[in-house]
Amino acid sequence: MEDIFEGIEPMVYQSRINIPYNWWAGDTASKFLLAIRDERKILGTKCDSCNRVFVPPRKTCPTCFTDNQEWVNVSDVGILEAFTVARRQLAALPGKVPICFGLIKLEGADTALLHYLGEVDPGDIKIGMRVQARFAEERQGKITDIAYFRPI
Amino acid sequence: MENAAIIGVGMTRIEANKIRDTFADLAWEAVNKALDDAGMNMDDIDNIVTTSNDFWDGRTISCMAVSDASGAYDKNVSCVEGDGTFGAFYGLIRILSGSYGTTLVTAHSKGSEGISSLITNATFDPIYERALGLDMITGCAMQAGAFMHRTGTTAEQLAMVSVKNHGNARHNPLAQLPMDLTIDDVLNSEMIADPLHKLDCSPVSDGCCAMIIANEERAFQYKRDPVWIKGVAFCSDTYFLGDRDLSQARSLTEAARKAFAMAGIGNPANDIDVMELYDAFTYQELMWLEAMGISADGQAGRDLEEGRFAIDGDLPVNPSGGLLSGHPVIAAGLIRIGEVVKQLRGEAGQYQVKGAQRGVAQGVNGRCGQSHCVWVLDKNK
Amino acid sequence: MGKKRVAIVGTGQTHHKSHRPDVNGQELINEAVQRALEDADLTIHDIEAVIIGNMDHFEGINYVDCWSVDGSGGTMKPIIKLTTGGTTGSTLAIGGYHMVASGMFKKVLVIGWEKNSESDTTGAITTAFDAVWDRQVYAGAISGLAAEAKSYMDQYGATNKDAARVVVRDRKHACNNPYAQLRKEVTIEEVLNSPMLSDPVHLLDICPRTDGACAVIMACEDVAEKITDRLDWIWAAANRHTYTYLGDATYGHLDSLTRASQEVYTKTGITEPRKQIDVIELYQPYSFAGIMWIESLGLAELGKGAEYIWSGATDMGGELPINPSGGVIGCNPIGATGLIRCAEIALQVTGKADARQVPDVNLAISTGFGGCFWSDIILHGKNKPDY
Amino acid sequence: MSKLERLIMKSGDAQQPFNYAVGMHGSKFFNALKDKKILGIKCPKCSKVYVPPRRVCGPCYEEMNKFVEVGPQGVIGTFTILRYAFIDPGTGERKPVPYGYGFVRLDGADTLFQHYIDISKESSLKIGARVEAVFADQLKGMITDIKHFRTID
Repeated sequence: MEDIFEGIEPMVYQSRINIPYNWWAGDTASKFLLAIRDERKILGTKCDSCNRVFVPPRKTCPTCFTDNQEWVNVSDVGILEAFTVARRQLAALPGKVPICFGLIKLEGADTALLHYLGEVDPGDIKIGMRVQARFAEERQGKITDIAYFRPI
Repeated sequence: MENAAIIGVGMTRIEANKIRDTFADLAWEAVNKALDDAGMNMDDIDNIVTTSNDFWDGRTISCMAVSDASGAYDKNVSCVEGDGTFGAFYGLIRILSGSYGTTLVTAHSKGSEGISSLITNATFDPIYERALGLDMITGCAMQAGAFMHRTGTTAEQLAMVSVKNHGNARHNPLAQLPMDLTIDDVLNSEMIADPLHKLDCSPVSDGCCAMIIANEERAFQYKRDPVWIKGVAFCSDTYFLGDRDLSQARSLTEAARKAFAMAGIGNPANDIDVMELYDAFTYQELMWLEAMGISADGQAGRDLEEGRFAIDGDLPVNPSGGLLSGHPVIAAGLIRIGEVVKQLRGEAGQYQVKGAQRGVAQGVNGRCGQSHCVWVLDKNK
Repeated sequence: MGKKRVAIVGTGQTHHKSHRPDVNGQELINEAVQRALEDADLTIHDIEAVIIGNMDHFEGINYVDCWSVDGSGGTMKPIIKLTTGGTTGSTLAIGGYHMVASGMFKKVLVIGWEKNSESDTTGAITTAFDAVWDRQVYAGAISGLAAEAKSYMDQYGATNKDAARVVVRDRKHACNNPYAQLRKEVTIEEVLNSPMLSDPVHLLDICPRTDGACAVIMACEDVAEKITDRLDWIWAAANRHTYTYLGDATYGHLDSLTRASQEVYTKTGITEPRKQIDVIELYQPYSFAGIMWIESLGLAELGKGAEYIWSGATDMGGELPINPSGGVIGCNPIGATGLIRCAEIALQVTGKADARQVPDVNLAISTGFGGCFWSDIILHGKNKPDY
Repeated sequence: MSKLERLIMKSGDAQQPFNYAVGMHGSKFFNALKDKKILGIKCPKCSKVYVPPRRVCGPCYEEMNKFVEVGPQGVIGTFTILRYAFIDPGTGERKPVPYGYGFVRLDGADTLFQHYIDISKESSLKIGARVEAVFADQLKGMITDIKHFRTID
């Protein structure tokens, strides 16, 4: 059969999806982020039914499905439950590798918070180690107002 | 569940960059292979379900690209966004509802066109997490570490999954990465995110799979012996990684429990002849095996060392080479089902599992195995 | 058709607004879900599976089915996502029907949502079309619809004034709907004098941009009848996603709706829809569709849609009221919009529509529109289908 | 809850780059466009000519392989004039308006081809009006090799 594409090089069209997003944090997340920004305090929400404390806070308990009415202060100190050290410069990373990520269960919380680990040699990070939040000097009402968690 | 069967399967080769092909080209190839396989033509298809993801395809309403090429022009059609196992589930449901006798299911993606780190970063919550810059690899690396910490699974055992699956792929003409590896090759490959080396991770891939599902009446009207669907179930865990015990896959445990119960599987460790699992990373194959009750908690690595999951072992896992040897996201789960069909028909060539009668396929949606779909297929009705 | 007959046992909607800064997406979804559960007098623990949908690029969130479980209640349940663009909501309703009719799930929660305030709606919709061929010149839904309207006007002589009459109807109806976003009547002059967006479509001809969610609970026959005696039965559903490229479409009549509605009419023995159907919630994102697409539905001959609208037959109190809720002109959270049509019909059939209630509804239609001139249609009934 | 400041998270300069495959049918089209030729493709079954060319005739479910030259003149099938500002997702910037958005039935083609229409003589824009492709000064094998279509007196 005749090759109808003889001599034709396959083309690629380079483009992008560039749509600016503005995500409303909502009242629950706003309260959490403002407490970090303005008071360097970490807040959680507590479920009346199962008594679990959620950090980051949730308006509704994902399991019981009832509204979490109560706000509680949790500690800025917690236990490292999981971690990784990014070694390759993956496109989503905001800075230079190595970058350390961890899941930190703060004292007083029942869920773990996803964040950076800092002031630590990547080789020394261990699951179960105690870490403490280091707040950013300039805080803007974002999750990165906590600069990272460092071992204590 | 009423009887329903898979009567046709078509797959493209899995490749790193199918630069000549649009999504429609991929769908056309896979659909025609499935129709040929079944001995059907498009008039025999009652309805269509396409499966795709708008982020991976770089297109809102990504299903639009494959509508004509999947034969949807004047038929009832719907579109699932998620892994192909979920697309196939919806295709099956549309038969069980009594509305249609046959469903054509397709699933496609071309990882080569986008940047997977950015696409998977968009799975992270925009308020609490996104700015931190995690993606599928760094997220799963945390899970790998947590799993190894809890179970004592070793880096060598993870590496052995890679060795096995890339080795199996040498016999699969559709696989992207057939490789003859040693454990040291894996351990010495680039560390991407601790504890995952490059060869612990599945590649970026392009591919498409199509499948034809039929009710019992229609299943016997065409060329092939039907492969029967005996059990299907899916389940999602919590979204936030810190809400879960990340080292456990309890939603998979639940999905498998339901699917096995539907299929009358009492002892999954003994009652299954072949499995095709969603091994996007090496640790996942072991973690999923434990979650499904195939291995005791913390024992999958040891079972692997003993050769239990090799093609000639007593429960071969990913004889096709799995995702590690080719991972077109979205299509990957449908390919798992398709590979089990090949095994049960005895058509898997050099990677055929001898005497396979009953097989299990699994697919995953979301981050770190949040949502799983489990299929049990049987050669016999 | 179905193995099991399927009924809607509860619905819930948010109060749709231009933007909801007080809640994030998961929380918005949750409001609709809680209302649907309350309406059906069920708890989340009664729900066996969740189907959810939206259009990813409006909010920029990948794997929304997984992300949304905190709000949807999908934790440790089967969740699945269906997405077909504007038709997403009706696609979800049809999905819920199949899930329940299959006998595999007794009670299924169907959720559609969108927070359109979080991005530029037209910019995001533009990415729905082929990057190589269409995206350069395409300018979101309004541009394609404007081209459709222009063609229709050219073929049948319809006017902007005809279209404005549809807006007047829907905006008036929306005043009766506490969930609608735009609850203020407009006049024909106001529509005609509003800014021209894309000839011949004025600002007031087109739907607004909305944050909102809708949830519908479907149950199989034996369970549904125990939950409530006010049931909305799904009689039949069909769809056509006929085109892949915009330039392939037939402009001036909506082929996909003609074919899908014919399938439903044939299945259910409807020969005179205008007489047999009591109310319609039409997915009508702009005014001209209110004229053209009722022709495609078989309610008026080609070119006679405007005449039927002017007769008042589709107003409240008319022969066949269309969009008692105010329709899409009254609010448009895109992934929810098709499901809102379905939920509103459920309210009509079960007599729960309060100020917007059409009396004595026996058979009713909800539709979905989206993608590349695609259509979905569902026939609802007060009585249990006898097949 | 007391009156709270409501925070917004912004995506900033985040974007998703793509290398979209044009496909062989498209590549052949753009290759020909460099010579100011516009190609369609004909279905062997229903004889319908599609522009842009693609592999499958949807209604017939047939593979097409006969390219035919169409245009460069045609008629306006339908059109609109875009007057409202929106974000162009390819750039993240506001797209300049107004512009003419046309569906042109090229001579020899059955489907409509979308492109810009010159609106400098707005009164000449009518459905059924004859138009011709105006090519760019430099031809690169891209869709922008056609600058726009303009009405022929």
